[in-house]
Amino acid sequence: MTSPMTMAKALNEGLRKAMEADSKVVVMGEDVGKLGGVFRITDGLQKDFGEDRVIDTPLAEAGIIGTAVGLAIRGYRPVCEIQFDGFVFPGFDQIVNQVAKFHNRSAGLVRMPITIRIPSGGGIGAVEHHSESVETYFAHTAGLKVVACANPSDAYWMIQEAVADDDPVIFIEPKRLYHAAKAEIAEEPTSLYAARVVRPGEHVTVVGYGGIMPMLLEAAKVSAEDGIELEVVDLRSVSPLDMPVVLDSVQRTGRLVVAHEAPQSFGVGAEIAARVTEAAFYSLEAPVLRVTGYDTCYPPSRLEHEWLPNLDRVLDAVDKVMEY
Amino acid sequence: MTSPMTMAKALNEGLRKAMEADSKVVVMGEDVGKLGGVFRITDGLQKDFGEDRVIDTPLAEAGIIGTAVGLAIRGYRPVCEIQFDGFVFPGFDQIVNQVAKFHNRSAGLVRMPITIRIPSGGGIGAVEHHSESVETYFAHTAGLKVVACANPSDAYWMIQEAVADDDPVIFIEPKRLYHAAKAEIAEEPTSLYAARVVRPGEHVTVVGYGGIMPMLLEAAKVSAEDGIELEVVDLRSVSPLDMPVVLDSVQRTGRLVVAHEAPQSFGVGAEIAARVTEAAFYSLEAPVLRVTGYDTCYPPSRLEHEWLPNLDRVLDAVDKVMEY
Amino acid sequence: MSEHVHAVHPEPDMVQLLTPEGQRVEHPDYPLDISDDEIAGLYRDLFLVRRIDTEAIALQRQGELGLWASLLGQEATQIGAGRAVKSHDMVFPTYREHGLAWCRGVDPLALLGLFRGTNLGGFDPGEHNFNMYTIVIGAQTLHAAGYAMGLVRDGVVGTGDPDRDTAVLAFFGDGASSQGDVNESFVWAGAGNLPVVFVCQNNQWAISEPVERQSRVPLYQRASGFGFPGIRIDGNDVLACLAVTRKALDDARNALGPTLIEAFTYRMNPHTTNDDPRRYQLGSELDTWKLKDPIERVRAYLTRQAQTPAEFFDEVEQEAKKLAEHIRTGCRALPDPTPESVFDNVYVTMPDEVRAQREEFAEFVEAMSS
Amino acid sequence: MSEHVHAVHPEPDMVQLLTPEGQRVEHPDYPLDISDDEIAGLYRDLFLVRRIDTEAIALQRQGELGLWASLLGQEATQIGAGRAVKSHDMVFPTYREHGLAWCRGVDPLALLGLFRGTNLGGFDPGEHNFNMYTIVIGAQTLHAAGYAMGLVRDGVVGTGDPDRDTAVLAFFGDGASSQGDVNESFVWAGAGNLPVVFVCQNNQWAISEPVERQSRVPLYQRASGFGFPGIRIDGNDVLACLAVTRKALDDARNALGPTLIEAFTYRMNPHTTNDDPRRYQLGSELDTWKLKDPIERVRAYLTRQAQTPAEFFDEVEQEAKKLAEHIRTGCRALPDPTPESVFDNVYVTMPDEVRAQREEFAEFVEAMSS
Ligand SMILES: Cc1ncc(C[n+]2csc(CCOP(=O)(O)OP(=O)(O)O)c2C)c(N)n1
Ligand SMILES: Cc1ncc(C[n+]2csc(CCOP(=O)(O)OP(=O)(O)O)c2C)c(N)n1
Ligand SMILES: [Mg+2]
Ligand SMILES: [Mg+2]
Repeated sequence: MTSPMTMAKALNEGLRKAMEADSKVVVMGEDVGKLGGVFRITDGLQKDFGEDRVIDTPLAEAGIIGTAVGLAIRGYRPVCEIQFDGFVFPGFDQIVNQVAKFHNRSAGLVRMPITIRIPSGGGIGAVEHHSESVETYFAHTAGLKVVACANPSDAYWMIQEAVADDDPVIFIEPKRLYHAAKAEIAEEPTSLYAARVVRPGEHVTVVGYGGIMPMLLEAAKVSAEDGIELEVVDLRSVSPLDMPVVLDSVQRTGRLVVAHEAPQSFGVGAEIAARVTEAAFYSLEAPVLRVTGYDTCYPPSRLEHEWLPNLDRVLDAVDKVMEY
Repeated sequence: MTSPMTMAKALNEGLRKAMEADSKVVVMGEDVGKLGGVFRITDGLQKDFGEDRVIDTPLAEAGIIGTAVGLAIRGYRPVCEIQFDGFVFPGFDQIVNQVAKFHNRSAGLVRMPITIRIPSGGGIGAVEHHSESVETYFAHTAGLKVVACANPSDAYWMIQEAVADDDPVIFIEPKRLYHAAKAEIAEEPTSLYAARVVRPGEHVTVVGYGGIMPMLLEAAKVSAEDGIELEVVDLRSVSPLDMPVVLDSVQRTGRLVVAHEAPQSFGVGAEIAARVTEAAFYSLEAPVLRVTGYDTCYPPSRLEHEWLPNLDRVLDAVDKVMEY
Repeated sequence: MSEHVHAVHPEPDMVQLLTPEGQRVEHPDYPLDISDDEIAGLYRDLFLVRRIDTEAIALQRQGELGLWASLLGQEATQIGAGRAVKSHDMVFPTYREHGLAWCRGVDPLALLGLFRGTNLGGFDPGEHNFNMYTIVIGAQTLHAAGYAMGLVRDGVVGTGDPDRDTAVLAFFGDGASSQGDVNESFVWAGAGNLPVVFVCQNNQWAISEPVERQSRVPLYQRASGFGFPGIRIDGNDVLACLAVTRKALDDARNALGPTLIEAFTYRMNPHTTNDDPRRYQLGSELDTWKLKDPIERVRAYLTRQAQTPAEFFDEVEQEAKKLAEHIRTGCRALPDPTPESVFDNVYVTMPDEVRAQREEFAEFVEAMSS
Repeated sequence: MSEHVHAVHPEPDMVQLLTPEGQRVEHPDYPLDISDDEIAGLYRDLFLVRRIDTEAIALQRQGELGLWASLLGQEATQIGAGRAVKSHDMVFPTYREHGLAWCRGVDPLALLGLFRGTNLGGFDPGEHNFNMYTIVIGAQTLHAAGYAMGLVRDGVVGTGDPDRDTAVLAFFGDGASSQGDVNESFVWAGAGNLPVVFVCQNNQWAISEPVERQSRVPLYQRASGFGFPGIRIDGNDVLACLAVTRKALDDARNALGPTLIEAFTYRMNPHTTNDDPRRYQLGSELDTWKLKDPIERVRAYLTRQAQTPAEFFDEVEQEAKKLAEHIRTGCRALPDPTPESVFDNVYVTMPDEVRAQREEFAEFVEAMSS
């Protein structure tokens, strides 16, 4: 890839590549055709691949997922678009009881190579149900894999790898990054389920994924000015978790802060804290601290920037773990 | 209450009391009428309270929860029965997007005093979808409260308190205890959201809830024979968590094992481990260990007893935390 | 790929009482005895809610609102139905029913908070017997069915006492007709003979998807298979909507069960202010529908048939100006929510863990603002 | 409270080609050209699947199965439909379609593992073009619609080549008709003109709930509102089911779209071996339906009209005995799954964390068994 592009464009290009690579790939969802999706991620795909492969479905998420299951049984590789995070729930039963369990139920005879794209998270000033972080529900569900891209290059490669994966993948797209800074696309993909150290640092490990990664890198810059070097890890995959990368970092820093937008309780941060504490008990100088969304409903957009994990809260957590 | 009774009977009596106490309480679900529910928890209620208050609904969980929301708006206090854990998912959207959020959306003007009863968990040799542990999904959802009874007396009192609560409550009923040992009903209820130390012990705190509590108490007995005293805590409420009780115990024992049937990753054990490690970092002699269901689909019933948390695994975890 | 052209067209069986040209026509099943003054009152409603809509769109353009879902073209359906319900009936809207809200006495300003991002609702559903806007497509239809179950249990259906008997009015869109929730609400309403009137505002589009993606037969026909009547009306004819909804509500109150009304209309604006219909909509289709404008025909009737004096229209125009001013100034004056309020009303009784987070949060807001 | 008595009764418009007394009757729309030998073949199917059912129930009583969902009384619907589909068609059952499984060449033993708790499926859906049993009510109807979408995209619909054109057969129950999934599958099938035939086995009960709880009108009528034909057949008449399903499948293969067939039948056994119908069911209702037994009428036809020799019935009886023996011995011989297998096939590529758990698990099983 030569010219830098936005995440929205990178996803669009990635989907195009995935459709070119395998004629069994079909894109389906609400308004993915002529409109190209409300975020234009599927822009132009129906024009180029036709209505049989880029399908404007009736308005029903259970139907979108349930018919994707049927298409998978027939040998297709459906890529479902959920228009906004909060609207995945009508399709939740088909995802949890069918997509996640079908391969196991069939003793491995039937595969569910389904990718479910979910524009996720807040920060775009939207109305209710349009800013939810739903990844934990799926991470707690055996049979599903859950990944989140955080930059255009990953978006481009990860969507292709997700579509090519023979397991069902919940693909979290941080919608607030769709049109954020453009970036070059790497020549080679990084394994879909590998975490990545996006900034090395010796004092505190800060782990996150998705829409908050730019903020975490910003925090590392600011913190460096005070002489505290944060090692920032982009999980990329929420399930499975690439613990070796996280543990290697924590063993060196001895301190860990986990950040995510989803509400704190019973969230991803808890799982990472539990695993790290178990695996690196003696290396930890301080408890794992979490900087997350609060245990409330997502607020009206006028308050979302106070509510969302932000620089101040991350730096405060860093100070706290340093004080131990 | 004089004579000892099973949990099934206690729930039935508790529901009866709740319906007598408030004429706005309606029981609704599949087969809750003449049949009294597939577990007979609502046995006799339609006969005594009539078809208007004990409602055999059409076969659709979204409809059951969605109409309960409408009834709540009209001033009713619906008690919905989900026939088996795995079948709550078609109603998931109405629970997460409506039941949980309505009160907040209305700035407190509309209440959702809805109780959703879910016969939960495994151990009864059932077919697929009939042995799931779904509490974590709801615990991660702001606006919902999640409780689990583990003995007839709690069942009797907790169901009444849940129905009387003005917030929506997910009421987890460990179906494998429905017809387990009978017990006396306490004269007084314990607060619905309070954890309880069901066996004091000085060496290791073991926390659990629901269907595995008898096994944990058994483990404490066995372990005591080896001179290791387990302090067993029945959480009773999964959300909110009664951390003071858990922390008080851990501060004394310095060691904690958390057990639940639900798959381990992103489960309740992770949240407790994260909170305890943060709040009692210096009191912990060992990392918090988890004894849970594995990160797999629920197995065919011939394997469920190997799969479910059991005595050996609990004792093994106890040994491990003691070795630190 | 060519633009989509709608196959489905108004059918002979579509109830119409006022032609696009402003001619009153009679329908055997729906006689409407209405005075010219009352029709003038409907004109006022139609005119004012369109102005509300216009102002809201302007406010969105000026950055005062994050989003707005326009009702342009659908005023007649909403005013007709809104004037057919009684104050003690309960109404369940989607997010586009600003005309219904108007009829329920909800101050237009109370609708803006949701779109401005200062709140998630903004009015008291109980005070107006008007439910909160529902954004999850179709969800409210089950709430309506459940509320109707409550009415039956409260003994306020089929008593014969018009002040007592109560019905429920539930709105949804053509796209929503595909949702499981909506069809389940039909199951409950039909099998339970519930006092609910469903109005499907078929504005021909679900964002970019034409109604044919949802159904190859007219949507009003959906009802019969669930055991209750369905009827299509000219959704741009306020009189037809008034008469047919009134009749359906009477049936509901009299324990004769539910009705599905398909209001055949057209979304004259983008789906929301975020939408770009040029990607999927034929401009020519807008032109044809302009000729069926729901307000023009009433104005034509009033001027030509009812000899309504010019002053009346001036007065309404003046009233609209005032209303617009009220909205413009009021919107900017809408109070921002206090940060801590995020934690209020998540629960009726706030758990300690949430209270603790609230305090931590308050400190940060402190720090950030200082 | 009195026991429930069904209001809905077979209607004149119910297709019947063989009366309960064993009389062949003609239906103008469904001429069935079938030889007595073929009818004898259907008798054999009916008789054998009932025996499979009887044996499974016995095995459950003996503790060899944890549960069994009996098809008693519903044999005709399943055999009629099962013999109407072609081997290259795809079939989506619920959990009660043992007769369909038989027609698809699935060894009855392969059905028992699910009920015995030794596996979750037990046969290869691809090998038999017969989907796994689906326990979540209604879910499979969407899978059927999606599979049908695949057929269209594969170009095996409406080509005119009978060996190529393919259809989908989807079964569900009367209770399932209320689920959002089922109605959404109607939306997809209708709007998409999909090659799928829906068969609603209306056995009058959803566990303890009579069909009137789900609908106050006959279920076959549900289809018209979604834009495709619905028809009710005598579900205890194997010939009617064969003829009507065959016709519907032909239409589907020829790109004429979906059909809903309501098979009006009766669940002659408890819902499952766990159920206690005395709590809700009138014994007398069973007696009336006994007179409409799906097998007796075929036997009557064969003996009275077709002069089928007694030897034939003896042979079938002998075959049934062998089959029963095969099931009895085979069931007990079903291999228990290995503990570690719990971790297999959760994913195609097992994540390290799951592999680690697998090893830990293996150690415990070791320890426990030693
Ligand atoms: C469950 C759900 N899925 C998707 C959306 C996103 N969405 C908002 S409006 C809309 C189209 C609705 O069309 P229709 O029902 O015809 O109502 P209209 O907007 O035309 O009034 C969609 C898909 C949603 N709000 N809820
Ligand atoms: C989504 C869901 N809810 C509830 C159940 C529990 N359940 C199993 S069978 C059944 C009744 C099904 O009735 P029907 O559709 O008529 O099929 P039948 O059993 O009569 O063949 C119910 C409620 C389920 N399996 N799935
Ligand atoms: Mg529309
Ligand atoms: Mg049935």
